[in-house]
Amino acid sequence: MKRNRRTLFRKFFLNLSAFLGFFILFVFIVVAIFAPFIAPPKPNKNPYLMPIVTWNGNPEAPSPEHRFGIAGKRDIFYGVIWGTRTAFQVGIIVTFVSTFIGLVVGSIAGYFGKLFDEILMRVTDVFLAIPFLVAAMVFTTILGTGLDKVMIAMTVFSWMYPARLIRGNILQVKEEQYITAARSLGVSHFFIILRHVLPNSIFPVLIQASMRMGSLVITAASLNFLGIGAPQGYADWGALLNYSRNWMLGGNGEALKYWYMTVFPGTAMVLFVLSWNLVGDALRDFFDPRLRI
Amino acid sequence: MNKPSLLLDVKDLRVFFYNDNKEELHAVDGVTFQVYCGETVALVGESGCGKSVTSLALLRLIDSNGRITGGEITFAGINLLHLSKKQMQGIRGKDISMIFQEPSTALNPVFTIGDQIMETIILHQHVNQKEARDIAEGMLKIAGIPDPGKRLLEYPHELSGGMKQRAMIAMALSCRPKLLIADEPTTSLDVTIQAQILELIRDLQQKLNMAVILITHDLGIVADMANRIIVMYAGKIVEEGNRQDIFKDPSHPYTIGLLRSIPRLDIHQEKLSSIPGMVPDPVHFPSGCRFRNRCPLADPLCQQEPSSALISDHHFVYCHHWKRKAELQAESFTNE
Amino acid sequence: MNESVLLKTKHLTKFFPVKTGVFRRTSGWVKAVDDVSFQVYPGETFGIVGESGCGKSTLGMTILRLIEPTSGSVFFEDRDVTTLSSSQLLRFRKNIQMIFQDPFSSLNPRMRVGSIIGEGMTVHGVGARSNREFIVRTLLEKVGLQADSFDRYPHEFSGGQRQRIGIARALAISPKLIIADEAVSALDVSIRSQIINLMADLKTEFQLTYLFISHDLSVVKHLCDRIMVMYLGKTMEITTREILFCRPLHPYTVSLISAVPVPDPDYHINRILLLGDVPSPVHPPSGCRFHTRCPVTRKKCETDEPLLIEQEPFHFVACHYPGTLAISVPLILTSDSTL
Amino acid sequence: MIFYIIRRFLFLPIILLGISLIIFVLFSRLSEYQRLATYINNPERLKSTDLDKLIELYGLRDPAIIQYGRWLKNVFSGNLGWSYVGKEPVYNAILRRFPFSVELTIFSVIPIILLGTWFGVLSAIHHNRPLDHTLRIFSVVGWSFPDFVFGLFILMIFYSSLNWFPPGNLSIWASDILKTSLFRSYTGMLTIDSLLNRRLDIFFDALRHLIGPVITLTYVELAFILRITRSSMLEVLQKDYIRTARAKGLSEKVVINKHAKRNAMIPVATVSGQTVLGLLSGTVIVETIFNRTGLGSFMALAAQQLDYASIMGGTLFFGFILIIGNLIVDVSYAVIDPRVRLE
Repeated sequence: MKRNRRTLFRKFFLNLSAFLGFFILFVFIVVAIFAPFIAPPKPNKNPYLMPIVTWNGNPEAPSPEHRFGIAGKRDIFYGVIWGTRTAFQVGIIVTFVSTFIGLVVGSIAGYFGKLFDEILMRVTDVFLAIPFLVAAMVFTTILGTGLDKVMIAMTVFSWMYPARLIRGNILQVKEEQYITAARSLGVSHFFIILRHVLPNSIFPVLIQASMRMGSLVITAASLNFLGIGAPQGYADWGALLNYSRNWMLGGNGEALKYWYMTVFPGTAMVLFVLSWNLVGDALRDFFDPRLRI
Repeated sequence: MNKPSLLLDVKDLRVFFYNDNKEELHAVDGVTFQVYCGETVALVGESGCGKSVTSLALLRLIDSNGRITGGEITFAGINLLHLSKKQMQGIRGKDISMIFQEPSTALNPVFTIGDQIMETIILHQHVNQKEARDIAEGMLKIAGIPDPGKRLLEYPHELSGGMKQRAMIAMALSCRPKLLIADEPTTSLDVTIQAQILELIRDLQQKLNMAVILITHDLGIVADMANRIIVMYAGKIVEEGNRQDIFKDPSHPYTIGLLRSIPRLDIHQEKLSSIPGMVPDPVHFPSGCRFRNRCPLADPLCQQEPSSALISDHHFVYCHHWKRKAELQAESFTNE
Repeated sequence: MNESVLLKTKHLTKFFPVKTGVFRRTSGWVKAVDDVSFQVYPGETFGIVGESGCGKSTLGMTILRLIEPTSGSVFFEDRDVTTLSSSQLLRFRKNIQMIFQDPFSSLNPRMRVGSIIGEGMTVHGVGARSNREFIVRTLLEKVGLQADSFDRYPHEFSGGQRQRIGIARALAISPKLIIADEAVSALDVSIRSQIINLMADLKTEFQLTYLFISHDLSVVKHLCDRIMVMYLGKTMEITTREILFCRPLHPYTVSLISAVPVPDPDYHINRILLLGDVPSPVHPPSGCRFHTRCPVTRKKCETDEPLLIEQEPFHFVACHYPGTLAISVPLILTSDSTL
Repeated sequence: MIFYIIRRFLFLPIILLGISLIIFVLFSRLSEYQRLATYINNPERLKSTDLDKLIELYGLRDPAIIQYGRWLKNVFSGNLGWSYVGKEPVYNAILRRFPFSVELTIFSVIPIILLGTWFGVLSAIHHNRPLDHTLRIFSVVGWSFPDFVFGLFILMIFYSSLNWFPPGNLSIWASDILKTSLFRSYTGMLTIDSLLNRRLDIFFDALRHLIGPVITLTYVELAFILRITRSSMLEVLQKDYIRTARAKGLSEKVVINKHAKRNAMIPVATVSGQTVLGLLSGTVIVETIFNRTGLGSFMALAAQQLDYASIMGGTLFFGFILIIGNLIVDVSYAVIDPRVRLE
């Protein structure tokens, strides 16, 4: 009886966290799609640049007009809403491109092995040897400001993670007898990779991709937070938090007065990353119950 | 032969497991048998018949997703199911030892052979490091491992499969247990190594005068080693008897089918018999006799659970129709 | 025997490099298959038997060039397989198919049974496209599965049923030779006999030739017409089943036969306990590879390697002193005895 | 194993060369004027009006391969150019700031590994029970926190409202003492130096300033170790040798603490190594938020002010540290696992 309750509890928990993940994600998607209605941009202006709403450099507390307050002369509410679009853009594009590159490199290295493997893996070693954030930072400073530059920089320095993972999985799958069976049937290399190897090794990469989505968004926001990535006034959670940084260093309750500068964009950020992580966990549980991490 | 004393008495043992869908799996369902001092009892059956679960239940080592839900296990007069955890730990490895199928995974890869054997000795015999080392070295020697002093310092992966199993045996027997449970001890070994290991177990059994419960699916090994044989199918005992009873006068249709379906070295078989169908899924064991959906003799009566029928002294069968066994022609089993 | 030969290997050798040291230089070789020659005639079942590490599985894979041989050649119907170009090789594989040991790892878990069996037909263009599904469904029934298995996934089947799927896959492109690598070893006793019988039936029906690789002497004895015994990559003995089990001449074969447990308490054979383990195939013993464990070894065995010699008609033995060791119970092979 | 280590060492220069190549290629996108800073160690010369002459002098218009060779030579002789941000040669700037980052890393890695493995083991033992679920929620939330968000929250609460853990490296009074000749610098790490100088007051002050960043890094990085420990432990607990250990009659405590943990820690050890390396480089954000001096905040500042010489030098240095660190991790892996030890 007690045992039954425990399994029930587990199921519930798993489902609850998965549900929560998908739900938050869904809310963010809705917000991103309807951003122009929730926070209407000024006509004929780039909606991704937060319009300046005041000439006073000091932050302003939430008011009916500016629901989340004002930071750096800009409306926080507007930034949080449009920042959702930025986050999706960065996350999806970088994850997609880097995963694709990683898949190609990792598949070749893993399936053909030998010299291919040795060379490609040494190249990934080199790219992995520079810390991701530092690499992205350096690359962005050299390319110049702009969200596109941030995305290029992050793609160049993050394809190695899926490449390594898919390579490892392929090495495992290669040992399976159905690969030998396919070879003995006379199936060509291309179709063996496509029909037998990839379908059996790709799921962990997809799970990893959903988890990486969160950390990529964090990195992009970190760059913007440091003021390196997107241009001044770009609608991004990291950039919003950048405004709050200096005000947070005031002691004696000074910072607490400006809580809204940190709490609103910070919460959006955490919830966004959390939802991807929960979705990733749920995918893992669903596709590979053995790996219940 | 004067009657040896009773060592282990298992009565109506039940072990249930719970799968992810919360379904109850009756892995072992009402198993009753005895083991006398010094004898070898074989538990025989195909995978999923509950033989390994039974052996683990004897040591109360069922995984956390399973539970012993009923029965009694009386070892040397003590009901093991009533012991505290601590008392049970005192029995494991000392009075009842166990060896496993896969010696390469049953030994801990990060400790030396010596560490692992001495650990048991220090735990149960309360000796110091030095004495334990000497005992361990002696045990390795008895287990037929050359150069035991050196082997003590080696890690499991440095030994061959056969040597690892010898080390396992040395470890299991280091406290001179009264009962050794050998769970498929030679399944992962080559046939020439298997012969060595079986010889070793037989030899040590006599030297130490211990009882052995041999769990195996290989009827050839059973014919060679066992005094008494218990045939299990789908969590229940279907037949129990002395070696000669089981091999010369098998009475349960399953036992008969099993024996006829083995390719044999000593006789010519034009075509093997084979039991139709497959082992039922433990969630959906048939009611009544669990063999009935594969049994050529099955009729509506088999929907009721068969009780044990005594054929001769020590020879039991759990079948409604065992007297009709003559009807079981070779063809009855090959309706492919 | 002047029948035509279906498959012939000549001095087939496969060494795997052992790489050690800083530069991963090849410091030695695992001599998995070492100069093995044999012939398989159409319609027979040829057995290869030996303990783990004797190279029998490598041998099977080398024949199909799933592993490239180091040297030697393989002739299939007088065509040298080892000289085929890679595109020729893909087409050639239609002639020979394999059945594998592990019913769980040998089927792609993400493909439906229909496409698993039909894949070879697509690759080799067997049958009209519209007709293939019908052929697959017929095959499913032939191997004892329901035709509606077509749309199901491998994990819905038990081990024995999966092995039937594997057999159907091999049969789908109507090969002439089937290499069965430990095809029944992973199965339960009652299921094993089903598969053995199925393979025997299919052999007659499709006029197949089998190369049956196994460690289990009892199964080999039941299924095979001629048998080759291997030890550490070398051939020890090749002969017909009747001769091998009645008059084995190689001490290794004798020891192997004597070690097999037989399910009859009244069966007593002089059990020959071999000492020690199989030596490493990287440093196989000099002379006769079996001499370190041979109960009747003599001086000459340590230095001179025995050649595979036809000691009597159809009976090839690689031993300096054939017949020194004999089995005490000649095994009955002809008359059918009841249980 | 010795071959394995040697082999790894032989790959070292190849990878280092690879990194330098990447960096060189990246930086060759800049104009000659911008690159000049990475060659010149003397700020006075950069003020010279005739920059074209300097560019000629350093051959910045030569073919790329020649430039690469010349630049490598420069790098090897320790000449990484002049740092605007640090107002000293880049090489000195890095060496002076690195100990601060190391100090922060050391203080963070201890709670990360201890708590991470402890929680991980607890979670595995209580698999699918409330404690496990609580720890999982705790860790996944921590994992989802960007370090700058959590850092800002910490500042808001523990500095601004409670005034417990102030930002910076030291209080003003303490840094004044540091400037005097009474205080000798041995390692560059404040806590260690203050102990060596027998100044407990400075030690505690330095510690107080460390707590904020340490809490931030710990919570954000903890989840990874916790997850690896948990899954590794769960896997090990399924192993046959655990059953063997129980069948020997060992108590559950010994089974877990000796037989299971020792095996479960093998993957954790590698990951811990990676965490240390990740921390060393991940201090960029935390040091910036907490206003600490260190290599991370130095890099951030350099990037903000487009101080190319500092960025280039810092990146090279990070790459070098990471490679050496990874090598140590790989070698120690071989030491922990006897199966790897005898290859």
